[in-house]
Amino acid sequence: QTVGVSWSNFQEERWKTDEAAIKSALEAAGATYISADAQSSSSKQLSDVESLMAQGVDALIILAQDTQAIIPAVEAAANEGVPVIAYDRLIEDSRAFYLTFDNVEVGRMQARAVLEAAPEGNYVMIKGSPTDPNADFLRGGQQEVLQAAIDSGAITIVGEAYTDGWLPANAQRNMEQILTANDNAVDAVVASNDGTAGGAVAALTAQGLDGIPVSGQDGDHAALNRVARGTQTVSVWKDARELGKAAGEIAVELAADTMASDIDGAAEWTSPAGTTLWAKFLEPVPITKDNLSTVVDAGWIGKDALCQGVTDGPAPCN
Amino acid sequence: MADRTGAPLVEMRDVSVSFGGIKAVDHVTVDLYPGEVVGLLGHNGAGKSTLIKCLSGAYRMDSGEILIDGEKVEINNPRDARRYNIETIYQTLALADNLDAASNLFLGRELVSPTGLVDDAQMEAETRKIMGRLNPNFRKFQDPVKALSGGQRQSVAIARAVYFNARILIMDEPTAALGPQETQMVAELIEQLKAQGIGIFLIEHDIHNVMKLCDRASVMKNGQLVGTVNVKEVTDEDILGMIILGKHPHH
Amino acid sequence: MADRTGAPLVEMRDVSVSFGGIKAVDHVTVDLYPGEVVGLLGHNGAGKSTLIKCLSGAYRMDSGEILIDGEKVEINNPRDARRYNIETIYQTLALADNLDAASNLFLGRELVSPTGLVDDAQMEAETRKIMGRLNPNFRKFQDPVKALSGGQRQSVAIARAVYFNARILIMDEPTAALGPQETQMVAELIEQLKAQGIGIFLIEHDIHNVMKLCDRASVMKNGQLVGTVNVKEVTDEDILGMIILGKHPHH
Amino acid sequence: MAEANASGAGAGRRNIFKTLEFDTRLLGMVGAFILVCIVFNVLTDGRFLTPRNIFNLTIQTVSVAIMATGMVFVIVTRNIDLSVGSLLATCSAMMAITQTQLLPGLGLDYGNPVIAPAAIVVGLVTGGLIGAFQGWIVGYLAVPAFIVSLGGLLVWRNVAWYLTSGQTIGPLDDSFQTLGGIGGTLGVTGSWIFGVLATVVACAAIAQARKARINHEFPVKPLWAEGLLMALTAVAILGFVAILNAYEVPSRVLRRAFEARGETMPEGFTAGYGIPYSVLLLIAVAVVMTVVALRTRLGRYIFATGGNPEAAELSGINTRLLTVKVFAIMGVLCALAGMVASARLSFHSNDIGTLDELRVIAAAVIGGTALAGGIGTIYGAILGALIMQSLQSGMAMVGVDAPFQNIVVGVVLVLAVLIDILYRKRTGDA
Amino acid sequence: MAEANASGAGAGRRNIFKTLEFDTRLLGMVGAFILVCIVFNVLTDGRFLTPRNIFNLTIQTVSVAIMATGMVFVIVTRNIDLSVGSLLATCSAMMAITQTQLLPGLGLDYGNPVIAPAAIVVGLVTGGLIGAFQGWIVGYLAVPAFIVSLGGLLVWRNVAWYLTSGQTIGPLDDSFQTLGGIGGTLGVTGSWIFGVLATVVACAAIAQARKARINHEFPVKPLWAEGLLMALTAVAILGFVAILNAYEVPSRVLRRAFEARGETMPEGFTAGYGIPYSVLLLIAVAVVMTVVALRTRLGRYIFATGGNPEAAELSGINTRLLTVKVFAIMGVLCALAGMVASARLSFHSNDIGTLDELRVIAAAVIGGTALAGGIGTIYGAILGALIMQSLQSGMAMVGVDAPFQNIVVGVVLVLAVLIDILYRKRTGDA
Ligand SMILES: Nc1ncnc2c1ncn2[C@@H]1O[C@H](COP(=O)(O)OP(=O)(O)OP(=O)(O)O)[C@@H](O)[C@H]1O
Ligand SMILES: Nc1ncnc2c1ncn2[C@@H]1O[C@H](COP(=O)(O)OP(=O)(O)OP(=O)(O)O)[C@@H](O)[C@H]1O
Ligand SMILES: O[C@@H]1[C@@H](O)[C@H](O)OC[C@H]1O
Ligand SMILES: [Mg+2]
Ligand SMILES: [Mg+2]
Repeated sequence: QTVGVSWSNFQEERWKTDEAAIKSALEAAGATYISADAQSSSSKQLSDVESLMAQGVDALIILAQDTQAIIPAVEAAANEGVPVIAYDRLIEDSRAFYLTFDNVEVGRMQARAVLEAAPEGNYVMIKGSPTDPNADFLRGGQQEVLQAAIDSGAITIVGEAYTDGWLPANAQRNMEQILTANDNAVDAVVASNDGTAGGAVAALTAQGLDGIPVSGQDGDHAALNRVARGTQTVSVWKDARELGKAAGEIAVELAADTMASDIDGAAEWTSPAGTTLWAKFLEPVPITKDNLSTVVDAGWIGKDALCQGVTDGPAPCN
Repeated sequence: MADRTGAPLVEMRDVSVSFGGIKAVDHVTVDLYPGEVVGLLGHNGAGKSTLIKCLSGAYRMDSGEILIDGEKVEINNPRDARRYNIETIYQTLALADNLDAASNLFLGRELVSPTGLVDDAQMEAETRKIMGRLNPNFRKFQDPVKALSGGQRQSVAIARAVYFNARILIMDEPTAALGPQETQMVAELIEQLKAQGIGIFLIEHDIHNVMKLCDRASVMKNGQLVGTVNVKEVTDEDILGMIILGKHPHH
Repeated sequence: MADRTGAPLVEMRDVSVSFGGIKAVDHVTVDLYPGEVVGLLGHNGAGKSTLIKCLSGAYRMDSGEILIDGEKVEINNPRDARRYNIETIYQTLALADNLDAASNLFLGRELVSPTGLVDDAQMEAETRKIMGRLNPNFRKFQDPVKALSGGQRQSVAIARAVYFNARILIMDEPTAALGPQETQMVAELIEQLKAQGIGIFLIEHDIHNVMKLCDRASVMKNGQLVGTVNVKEVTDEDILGMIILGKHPHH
Repeated sequence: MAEANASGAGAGRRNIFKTLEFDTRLLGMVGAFILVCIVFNVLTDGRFLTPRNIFNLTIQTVSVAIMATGMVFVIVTRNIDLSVGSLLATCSAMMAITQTQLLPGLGLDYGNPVIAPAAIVVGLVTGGLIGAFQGWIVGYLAVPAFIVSLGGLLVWRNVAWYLTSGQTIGPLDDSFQTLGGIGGTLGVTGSWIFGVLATVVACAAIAQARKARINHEFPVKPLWAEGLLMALTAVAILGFVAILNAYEVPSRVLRRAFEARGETMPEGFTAGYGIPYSVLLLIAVAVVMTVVALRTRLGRYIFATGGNPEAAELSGINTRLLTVKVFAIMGVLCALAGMVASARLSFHSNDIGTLDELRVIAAAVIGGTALAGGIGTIYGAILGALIMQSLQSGMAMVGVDAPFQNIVVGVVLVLAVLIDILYRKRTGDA
Repeated sequence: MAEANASGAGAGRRNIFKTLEFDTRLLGMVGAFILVCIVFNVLTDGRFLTPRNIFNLTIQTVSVAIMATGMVFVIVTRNIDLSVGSLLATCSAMMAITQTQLLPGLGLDYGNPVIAPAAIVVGLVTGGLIGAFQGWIVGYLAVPAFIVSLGGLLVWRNVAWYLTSGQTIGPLDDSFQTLGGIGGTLGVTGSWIFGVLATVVACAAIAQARKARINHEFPVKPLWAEGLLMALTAVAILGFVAILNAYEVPSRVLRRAFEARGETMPEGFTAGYGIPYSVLLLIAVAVVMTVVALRTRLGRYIFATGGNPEAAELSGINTRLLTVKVFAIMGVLCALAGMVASARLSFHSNDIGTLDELRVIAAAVIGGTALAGGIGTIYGAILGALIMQSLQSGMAMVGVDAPFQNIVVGVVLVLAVLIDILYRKRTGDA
């Protein structure tokens, strides 16, 4: 059996981990792994899928660049009877099997952790790339959690900016300008991933504001190190190895003509846009200074890397 | 030789051009009658090329006016000049290096077939004809003109100016790069064109050629007009004196 | 005039160059003695510029050899040529349009101050000196050479070639764009350089100038050498016959 | 006559390619392309050169190739257009909005046959106007094209974003979608008819050119050479048709089509795809642009302006207006490319066309367009696009690691141009 | 002498700027910059022109500005370098790995003073070698720079990715981080000393130049003009120092610094930042590059080659080797820029430098570098970078949405160049 994986890009640190997990799951099942990288282009992704199918794959795992523009690829796969797994990001097509961490939930977790650390004050929202639909899902989840506090006047959003291309350098500049515009009167930063959080923390450090609550996601090693140092509050960890492993296993099952409904943990789910598809959700884990050991125990990061430059930090860095 | 009784074919009156504060042409007036060759002479940098470029539409005058057949005209770009049947051989030749001789010759005035498409075969045939009259050794009809020798390029530029029925021809050092035979052929060509009633401004450094080809000569120095003389009425030395010393011969 | 008893200063033996199958220079042999001016003549496209570019390092020969002071040398690029004190005035002038006259004159051989930095003031001073000898009307020392007239540019190119103590000077139509006075000054310069024992290859179309300036003349036609004659021993017509008809005068 | 003889007599060097008067450049590129194909075919155990993959390759190439033909004109006139990817996005957004929001808002329902043509017209007008506007700034205001189009790259990408509020728009109109590739093809019979017609036209053109030269008493190629040329042309065209026809529609799709008509599919029924409409469009663009380049005044002026802008102006060419026209053509082609790209995706997504500017420029340059201006061919640009696409698809197929793919594409890009340079140096071609 | 008088007598037009021999280009750009600043200052209720924001702006500009100075040379020689952003990433990755993995692996512990210099040397060597290699392909193999550097754009970005396996590497060494901007500054006293020294050197240079002209009996400016020029220079330098000194270190940061030393901060204690090391680096780069451009043979050859490559070659300049040198310089500058950029972020992320190629080229071109070659200034490129950065930061401050920011940047880019063109046309400057 051959399983094809179409990646949207490898820009963020996490995807290499996802890939390794999928690979080893497939290896374990005796299946072959082939892949393609769309480099953040939905058009190229369509070509990639065509090419994967031309190589005769038995199942497809797709990390969609665009939830809708990928539909022709699903269509083509369906024409040939090849099952499709929508990996991490939604595909608005009922023929796909959706396997993900819930991005809205990630947003909620980010906001929750920050709100807990700073129940009132001035908030800055560092959003993701304006061209990534996940950016708005995340922002939506964050808003849900913060809404009550905003309404009560406990917190005020004093600055909000998209981060072009999710680039840390852009996040850093935006943060600097927001700080300048508000004379440093900022009490918390809800950043949408670890890269942008890194940029924001660099800007905060320059003003001696490092230590105020900052969120992130992905469990990037540098971000976990920041959590250990106390300059980042939370990195919502989507254990990519779990997701990858599940994807590999499910792909093999679907390729062997197992019905989607028979997949362990699968349930019918309706997207906000109204598409009903079979889905399986994994739980993201918010990593804060209180549960840092989790990532070490899980083998996600070595203790040395996690604790580099940290003395007397939270466990396990003490 | 030429009949100078009617209105001049061209009159450039009181023309001035300056580049960043320096006057390249300073209140110069020249005229030209049909069937006449007027030589424009002067030291290097005297302003000859700049003056005629106002007539050919390459530069705009800062002040002054141009009259054609006695009527004031506006020449703001090379297209305007073509409308008055003014053709120019530029000192820099102004060829598109990447195109062949025929395409350069017909540039801006391509021959088209009834379908409206450019007729390359026809243009090449015409080019072979006229080049035969100008430069018998010329063979390179298929190559881009950048592969031509200096004199071959000049021949192409000359051919372009004379092919279309000009009334006014401006030649800026047309034989500078030409060999003796080719120079002789251009001289003959000038005589023919004169006979057809065409007026020619000829910029030329070789005093022998000036004496042989021109009816009148206008001499410039440092942007100003030294004077205009009837070539028949003066000697080589008179003209050289005008060019070098800037002094008008007194009769 | 020149002493032709010893080894020639330069000998180009059996040189051939072709461009995409067409022979621009076809087994040509020419030589040059110290203190001598050898004219290279021929119709447009005869191959004169191509021939001398092999000596100046701009082109490589397909076959043939070059001897300097009787010894075989390899000239693969302009730097090699400079090493043998060969200086060239190219027909296309080869100036960097965006630099001023002084920078062009010293290009590749800038004067530097003790700190190792380029000494612009010194170079400008030197440029003013030499241009005074070549073109008394020249004033434009601060402007990039693209703002110069055709003749002014040519003066700069000439100045560059003669400033550095050349032993062998190649001049490809050096006076083509020059006015009568400037041409006269270049003629005088050539006489001076000859007297200093410099050997000069002069490409020139004006037969008068050839008769006046050259000791010998080598004539080319369609890439081949028609022959080399002692200018003293032939007439204008003989040479024109060689150029146009390609026939050697019989004595 | 004389010089043709001279060079003919010159040497035994004059080989069969010379006699056929093939462009050595073309040969080099075709050679490179074939090399790429063969290497990938070996690496993929013969999967690369299947009809199916060749079909995929052609439709994947169309969008970039269409724009690359326009980029040739832009670069030949010594300009550059960095905005094409963004402009494509704006045109695509306009077409998507027109068909899913504006027209339905005017009461034209989903499926109405007017929708697709109307949307396309809106897209073409948008592309043409924006292109002309950028050309006007370059031509009349003398701002360098690099700057104008870099500005355009930023502006139009984000205008597209605003037009759609950053949303993916779709699904697009059904008949519009047929322009995207596999969803709309000529079928086997149609493709054969097209192939035969194209062959006839091509051979007639060769014959006609020969007649014209004979009329003017210019030297002509030997008759056998002309014959061989015609034969090669025919083989190329018909071979291409045969390959596309050999790619069969999956039986599920056929069965569904029968079911939709209320019939059942006969046992063993098969059908080939044939030439996709989008490829037909590319062929049409290629032919028109080639004719413009070689046989119209506009084309002549484009090359003259690229060769020497001052000389062109002094020859009475309105080089400013010419610049406007060139950029307007580029804009219209961006709209066509956007049409194909969005039809293929069946949606307008706001990242559509991202980085296409680099692909398009690379295609033109690999195809022999000189960045210094004055030199370039339409077929070269299309071949360049095809080579780039083959490389990318091939590597995706071989399963080369993602970042490593880019490294290979980067290296091969340089190598392709280098080999071409060396090749032409050897053949003495400029 | 003669022509100076002639033009002097010519007209009352000869205004004070002419007498001062100011570059009108410089004036136009400074004007544009001031305009941008004033507009944002109004929009942000005076926050844009605070010492703090000016400080921010300068450090945000450094990385792009450093590369832009090198891009001037590249473009002047009629080349282009699209690989700078990727090259920056590779250099940054090398430096990051050296300091966090290689050296610690060799037993040099975190905090060891050798780490930062060693890492920087590794980065500079990497940049220089890669640059030289690309230059060699351009110069000796004659592959167009556009293609070589487009290849480089793909290759080096992904080499960087491989080096770090796509990981974000950090935090970087503490002393390395001081090169990033706010983390390492000269302090008030140091900055004043620097300012005074710089003023003295600048005035001495002006006086020296005047002496040289007098020695050669060339015309000189009136004495009062020279005096005024010196005064303006002094005001500019010292004013800049004063502004950076006026930005006070937040008391939190000070308090923490005292605490780290085991002391307590005296009540009311304040300290200004002064000139950041990264800005000093930029100043050093600017001075060195300007001297190279104007006063060395290398610089002269760069401009000559840009003006007429054949003429330069015929003048005995080894234009191939020159190309290698120019790209090697560009590579070294990319390494310096990578050093500043990663030090500023305090970590290396694998998307560092993305799209910098466009910013860098835009800065050079806005700064008056002609894409046709032969023309360009170092100060122009730096001003260009500053203008672009002001725009982006200003809008981020005003809270303009990211897509709209890009639109504004695109429009202003074109407008800036347009205004400059019109301005120079009016003043009759070429
Ligand atoms: N770079 C080139 N590529 C192809 N052909 C060339 C090239 N340079 C010169 N030729 C051809 O070689 C032949 C000789 O040219 P060359 O320039 O040497 O002539 P020339 O004797 O100097 O003529 P002129 O008196 O016009 O300067 C000509 O037919 C010319 O077209
Ligand atoms: N584009 C330009 N920019 C600035 N100055 C120029 C420009 N063109 C010409 N000049 C200057 O104007 C003056 C007149 O130049 P012009 O070319 O008219 O001289 P010319 O009489 O044709 O000389 P030549 O015999 O050398 O061709 C010269 O001093 C020249 O340097
Ligand atoms: O994990 C994040 C992913 O969800 C988003 O789409 O892209 C950025 C990543 O950090
Ligand atoms: Mg002139
Ligand atoms: Mg010549």
